[in-house]
Amino acid sequence: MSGSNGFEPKIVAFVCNWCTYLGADLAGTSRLEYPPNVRILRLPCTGRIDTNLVVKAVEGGADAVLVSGCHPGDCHYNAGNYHARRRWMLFRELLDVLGFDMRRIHFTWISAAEGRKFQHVISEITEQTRALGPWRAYEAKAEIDHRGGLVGQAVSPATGRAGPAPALQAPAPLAEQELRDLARRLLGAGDVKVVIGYGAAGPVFVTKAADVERLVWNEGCQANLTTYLKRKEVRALGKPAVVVKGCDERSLVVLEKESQIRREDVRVIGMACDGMGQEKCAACDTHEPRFADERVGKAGGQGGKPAARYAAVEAILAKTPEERLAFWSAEFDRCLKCYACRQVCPMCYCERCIADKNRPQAIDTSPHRKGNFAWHIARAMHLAGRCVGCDECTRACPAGIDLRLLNLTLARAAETQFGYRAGMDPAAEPPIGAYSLQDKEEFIR
Amino acid sequence: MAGRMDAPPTKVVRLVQLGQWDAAMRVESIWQCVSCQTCSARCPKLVDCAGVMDALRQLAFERGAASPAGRAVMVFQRAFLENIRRYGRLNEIDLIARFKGEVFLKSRSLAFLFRDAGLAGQLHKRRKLHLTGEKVRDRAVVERIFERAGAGGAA
Amino acid sequence: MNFGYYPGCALHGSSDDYEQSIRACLGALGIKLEEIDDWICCGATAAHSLNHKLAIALPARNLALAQRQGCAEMLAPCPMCSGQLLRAGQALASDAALRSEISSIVEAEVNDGPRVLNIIQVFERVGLKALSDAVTKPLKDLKPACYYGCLLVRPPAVVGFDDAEQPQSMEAVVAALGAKPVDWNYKTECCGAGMTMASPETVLELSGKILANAAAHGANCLVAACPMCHVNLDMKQAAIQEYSGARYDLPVYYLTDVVGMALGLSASELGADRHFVLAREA
Amino acid sequence: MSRIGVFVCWCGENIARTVDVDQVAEACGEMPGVRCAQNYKYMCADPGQAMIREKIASERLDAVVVASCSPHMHLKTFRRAAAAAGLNPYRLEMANIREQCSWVHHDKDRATEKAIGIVRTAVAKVRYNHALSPIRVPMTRRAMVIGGGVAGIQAALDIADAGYEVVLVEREPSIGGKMAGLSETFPTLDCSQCILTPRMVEAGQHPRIKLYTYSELESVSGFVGNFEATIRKKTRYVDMAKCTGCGECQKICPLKRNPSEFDFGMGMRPAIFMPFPQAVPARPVIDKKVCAKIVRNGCGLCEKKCAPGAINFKDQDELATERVGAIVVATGYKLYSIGREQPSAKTTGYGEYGYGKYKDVIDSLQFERLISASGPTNGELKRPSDGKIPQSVVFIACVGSRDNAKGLPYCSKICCMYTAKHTMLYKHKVHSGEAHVFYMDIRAGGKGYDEFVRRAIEKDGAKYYRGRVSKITEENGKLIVRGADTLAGVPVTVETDLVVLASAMRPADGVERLAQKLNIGCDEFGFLMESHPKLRPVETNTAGVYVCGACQAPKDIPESVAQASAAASKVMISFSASELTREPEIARIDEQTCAACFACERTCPYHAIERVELRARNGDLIKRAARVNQGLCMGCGTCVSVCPSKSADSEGFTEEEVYAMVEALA
Repeated sequence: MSGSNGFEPKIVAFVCNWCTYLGADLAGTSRLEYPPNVRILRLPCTGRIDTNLVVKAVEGGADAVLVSGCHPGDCHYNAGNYHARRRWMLFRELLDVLGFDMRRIHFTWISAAEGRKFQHVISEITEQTRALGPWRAYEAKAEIDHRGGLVGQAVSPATGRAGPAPALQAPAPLAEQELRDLARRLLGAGDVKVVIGYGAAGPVFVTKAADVERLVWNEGCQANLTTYLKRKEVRALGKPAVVVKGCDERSLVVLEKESQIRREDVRVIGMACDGMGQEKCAACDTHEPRFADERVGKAGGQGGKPAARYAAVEAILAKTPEERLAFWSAEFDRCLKCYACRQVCPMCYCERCIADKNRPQAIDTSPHRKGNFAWHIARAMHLAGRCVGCDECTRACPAGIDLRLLNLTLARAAETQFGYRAGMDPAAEPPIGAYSLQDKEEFIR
Repeated sequence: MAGRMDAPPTKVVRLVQLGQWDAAMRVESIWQCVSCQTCSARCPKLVDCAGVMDALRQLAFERGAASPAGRAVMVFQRAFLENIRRYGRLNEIDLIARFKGEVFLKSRSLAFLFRDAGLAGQLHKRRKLHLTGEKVRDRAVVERIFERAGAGGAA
Repeated sequence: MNFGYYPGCALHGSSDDYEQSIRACLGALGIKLEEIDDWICCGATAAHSLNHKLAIALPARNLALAQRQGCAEMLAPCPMCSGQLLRAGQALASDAALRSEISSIVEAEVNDGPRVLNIIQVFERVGLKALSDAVTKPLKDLKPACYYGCLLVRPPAVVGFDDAEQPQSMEAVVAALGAKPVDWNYKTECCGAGMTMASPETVLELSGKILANAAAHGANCLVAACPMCHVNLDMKQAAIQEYSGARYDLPVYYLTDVVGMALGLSASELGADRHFVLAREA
Repeated sequence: MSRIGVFVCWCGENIARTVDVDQVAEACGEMPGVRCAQNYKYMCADPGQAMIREKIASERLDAVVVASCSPHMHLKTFRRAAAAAGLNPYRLEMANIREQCSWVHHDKDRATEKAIGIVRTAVAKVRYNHALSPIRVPMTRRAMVIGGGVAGIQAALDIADAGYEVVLVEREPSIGGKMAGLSETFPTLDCSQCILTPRMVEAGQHPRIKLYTYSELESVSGFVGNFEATIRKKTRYVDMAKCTGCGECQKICPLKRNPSEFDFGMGMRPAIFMPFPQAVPARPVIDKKVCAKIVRNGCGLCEKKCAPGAINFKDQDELATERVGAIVVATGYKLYSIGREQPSAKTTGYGEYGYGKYKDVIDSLQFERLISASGPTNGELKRPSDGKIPQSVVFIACVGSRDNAKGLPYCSKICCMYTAKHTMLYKHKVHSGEAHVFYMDIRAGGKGYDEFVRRAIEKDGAKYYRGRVSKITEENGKLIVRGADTLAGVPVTVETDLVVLASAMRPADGVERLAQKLNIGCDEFGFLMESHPKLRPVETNTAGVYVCGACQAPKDIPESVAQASAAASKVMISFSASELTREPEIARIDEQTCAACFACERTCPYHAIERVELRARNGDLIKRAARVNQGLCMGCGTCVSVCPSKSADSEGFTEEEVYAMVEALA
């Protein structure tokens, strides 16, 4: 039954123990024949089937992957499949942007009674994959990137983009003075022990009222300083005040939701901001801080164009999957696994990152293409519904990898699929950890 | 109202459910419905019966399936709209004249023609008979609205 | 207090006694009505049954005119008109595409038009306490049957006013005037309305039942808020009596008539002397 | 290095026909960590199992893979065999080479190749399998039943009769619930009180049932086997111990005209009252909203009259705590309140029926009281307005049920039956009377049910009209009911003396709050959610909490009682040992690496994640972390997927085991 070239695809099926595994058993007891190309891995529930596993299977040379579980409403564990469905919705959009061949990633609901459906699904996937040929996901030629620059070309550290940064409007000098006065007052009164702010060259941690002149407010204040709140050294200084822009402030909302900070333990100094000339500023709709304890300045009021928020994602989606994969291969080939992206991210606060876990090693740590894909997929998925788009990872990346685009992909997915934008509404339910019976599942057979 | 009807609203809705449009349009009830909305307000299954009646009337008239009584209703409605198209507001005398005239031409019923005529005097006595009727200033725009809504040249 | 004012054809036609009553009554309460300039007919049932788009366009034009005139709340005393206006307003509010299409049809931008009020809601805006304080001639002897008819309360999803089955708002107004509204059963039954021309017997029968029930419950008059109901119950009362053989001789007042009378206005000021059935003693 | 034994089964010809078992065993022998690989005709038969046991001993195997059928078939069998030989049973895995290989393929080479692959993944996994032992959770063998209606009484008695203590909590002053107020019950027409009262007394006097009446659940903490419930005993103003239930206080109380809750306003009661004569406990309660002593420090006659001195106006709410191992919720139903605020609609619903306006338009429970021998009229049917015996009664079904416009979309299930019963009871009392019923459909599924309805129609002559009533008006002391007879296609007008509305069934007030306290779900209408509609109909998603009766869905007495006994038996199963033994294949969290983001807490379908604070010996907070409650976790592993650092892991399917399997595919 093998194809003309003798190619026999390898299909990996991750199935839940209670529905699809039993469906496969039923196919057996009913003697429903299907091609022997599939390897079935039994897990308790689709809720347990982590997206990392799918990546691992592809790394291992699977030509197609199937994930299958109980129909909605039938989950042995009530809701595991709903949670899984949500993750798949996000995961698929990410893989699509990465240029993975979506014809090789399948999702189905197969019940314990659907032995025949199991037979059909496996037969079809095998035939289809045989026709597609071997999956060479990691063998794409790294090619010219979609921005028109050459592979490896240095990019502007200010924008994470090739070419000159957009012209800037200098922030009002008055605001800088106001900020210093405020810091002086807070430190003087002993309300806070340290003010985390922008200095002439990088962040400053001002602990004495006399040092407030070190604080600056100018067009270079791009960093998201909330990331320092997680640092042990900074915590040791005592109660902090942190200088944030309206965009940075969103990370505080997320951190509080994830019980990493208690709002009352942090004094938030919100700076009105008309943009720092970064790419994200073009679509900014948070020029004014919304939750800050103290506010400084007033934004000029030229609102960003939210319509343009995900323009970069739409641009890459206009390319073919092959072009996308080639682009990302070029991007990730530059990755050094220095983890600067992780270090600078306010949302990466795990005590032990999954990348540092070695039993098992879910993510290959050596900087080759497979490991790099695995790392960036895992990082993006971990930020799904959490990333506030500060773009610090992109700014920090010494290799100029367009990490922003990955984050945007999942931010766009969260907004279009679940109407959720991280850090915008403290009362909103994050998409991961929740589910809705109305979640779209047109991609699930 | 249902008491006067040849088929109760349930039957009309049933015919529509079954797709028996022709039968539904032939039902006299649709012309007896006074659009009081009571059925729509009380239906436990959220069926807008009054809306169904409306739609059937329109359909029946368009397809020429309306009964004589039905035609009278529709002739009146059209006369009404024609009236609005012309003047922008209702001109009662013109409306009654048109309606009665048109029905008379078809039915040749003098009784119909002169029924209610006695009221005219009564109305006049109460300064309620307005022989000149109002017009809006911008009648052209009304004409254009009718045109664009696909009701030009009167409905 | 100011309201936009959409009289509608009836109030500028055979029911101009209603307009006279409204203007006199609300004038006495110090309410100014700003008539919508060059308003057009709402299309009533005719547009509704013949052309759906027209049924939205005609009221939409008026909403747009009102909006242009800058009024936030607009009185449309005729329930037929207010129903059409409300229906169109809701259709437009929920459908942006329709809004832009209709805007170009009616040659005027329609956005959030004014809030459309019926006459009872105007009295509610005045406040029942304020109304009762303004009374100079309490209507102690008046035992009205408050008649809502169909379109004041139906369909509930469109008008969103009072309880569609057991409304009480009109009773509250007349009680504030010192009158004693009777509890009766036909307050939301249909009078035959649109069948005046096409099927007069229907009107005689339906309106006859209303009059009979009001009389049986001890009412000495009816209070209505709809020009069409008024025509059927008042102008046709003689014909109804002839048809059914019963005698009622119940005067049928507009709500503004009774409010006006309690405020001290005379029947002729209110136009109530132009009704067909007149109160037996002055 | 592992010492794994692989045992390949022929399953007679079932496997061996398509899979070359010798070749498989040979290949397995080469796999890393495999100490021995054997094949045999029937591994599951005694000699096969003996072979496994023997090899575990002789080869000192530390893990076993049996390559045979589906684990759903024989995993337990083989794990028992391994345990018998002293191997931890969780160190045994199965490779399914029958259902998922030999039975579905015919090409022997490829099937053999696939079988080897399947065994390879199992071998890879089993190397990492943890030795586990069952989790034991101490079980407090004592139950709490919330709600003392017929379902709650049944559940409480069943559990108590089995020898366990039961705490029965009832919100009203007496147990008995709705059933205590019914007249006679369908389809047998036996008297409701006659069958229920003995059960109430039994519950009241049972040595193992502790009654909390006029009490409500305040809060619950803990988990299956170890709940701690706080119960609020509402102020009764009567000392239950001193009171003898003589009833003198009720006689002397001057404020006698208060609408009786038990009679749904059809009768009156004094300010100090027992809801009905057969109340259990037979102790009165004072209505603090009307009592003159409490409202304005007047009267006090009952206090003076009470010989044992049981009246205590200084009485206050008390809180009691009870430790229980299982909870049964049986909070029952209430009727859709016609003409009053409704859950969703803006209108008040059914104003056209004049309920609340016309005294002679009543709901079905009011009718039950009017026609009950123990009711306010002593069973003589007198209509509320003027006490006349109605010569005609109209019954309207589906008032609020199956009404998407202003009621509830579901069928209340019991109305068709009790309406038929009402017509019968009415006809039996008023022989010359006319019973009219307006209905949408007749739903009479059940033993003897349809026969019962037919009897009402054919023998007792109830007139049934299929159609809705559109409006009810009152004329000269008569109710004019206008409706439709859709079968005849004509409008119908009935002049009648009394109208009875079969109002929809809704869950009792406060059920959402109760559900929150117990961590169980309810549907959009407030009915409590069972764990599985077919297979776990009385369990909830919180282990140790069970539901029965009309709080779960509209149902009649037989069904409620059956479900109550089912819930009781589930409780008794969990009480059958002093410890609850649970499968150890559940989640665990490495508290050292946990970053305390609590994504797992949001995701867990069983609310099994707890927040803990890790403290140094001196009490300083070191960190916070998530922890799995072993009593609640069911082992789905959803927490593992959402844990960014994979500090969460699931035993039986650990990350190491699963990745080993995936890697073994390469």
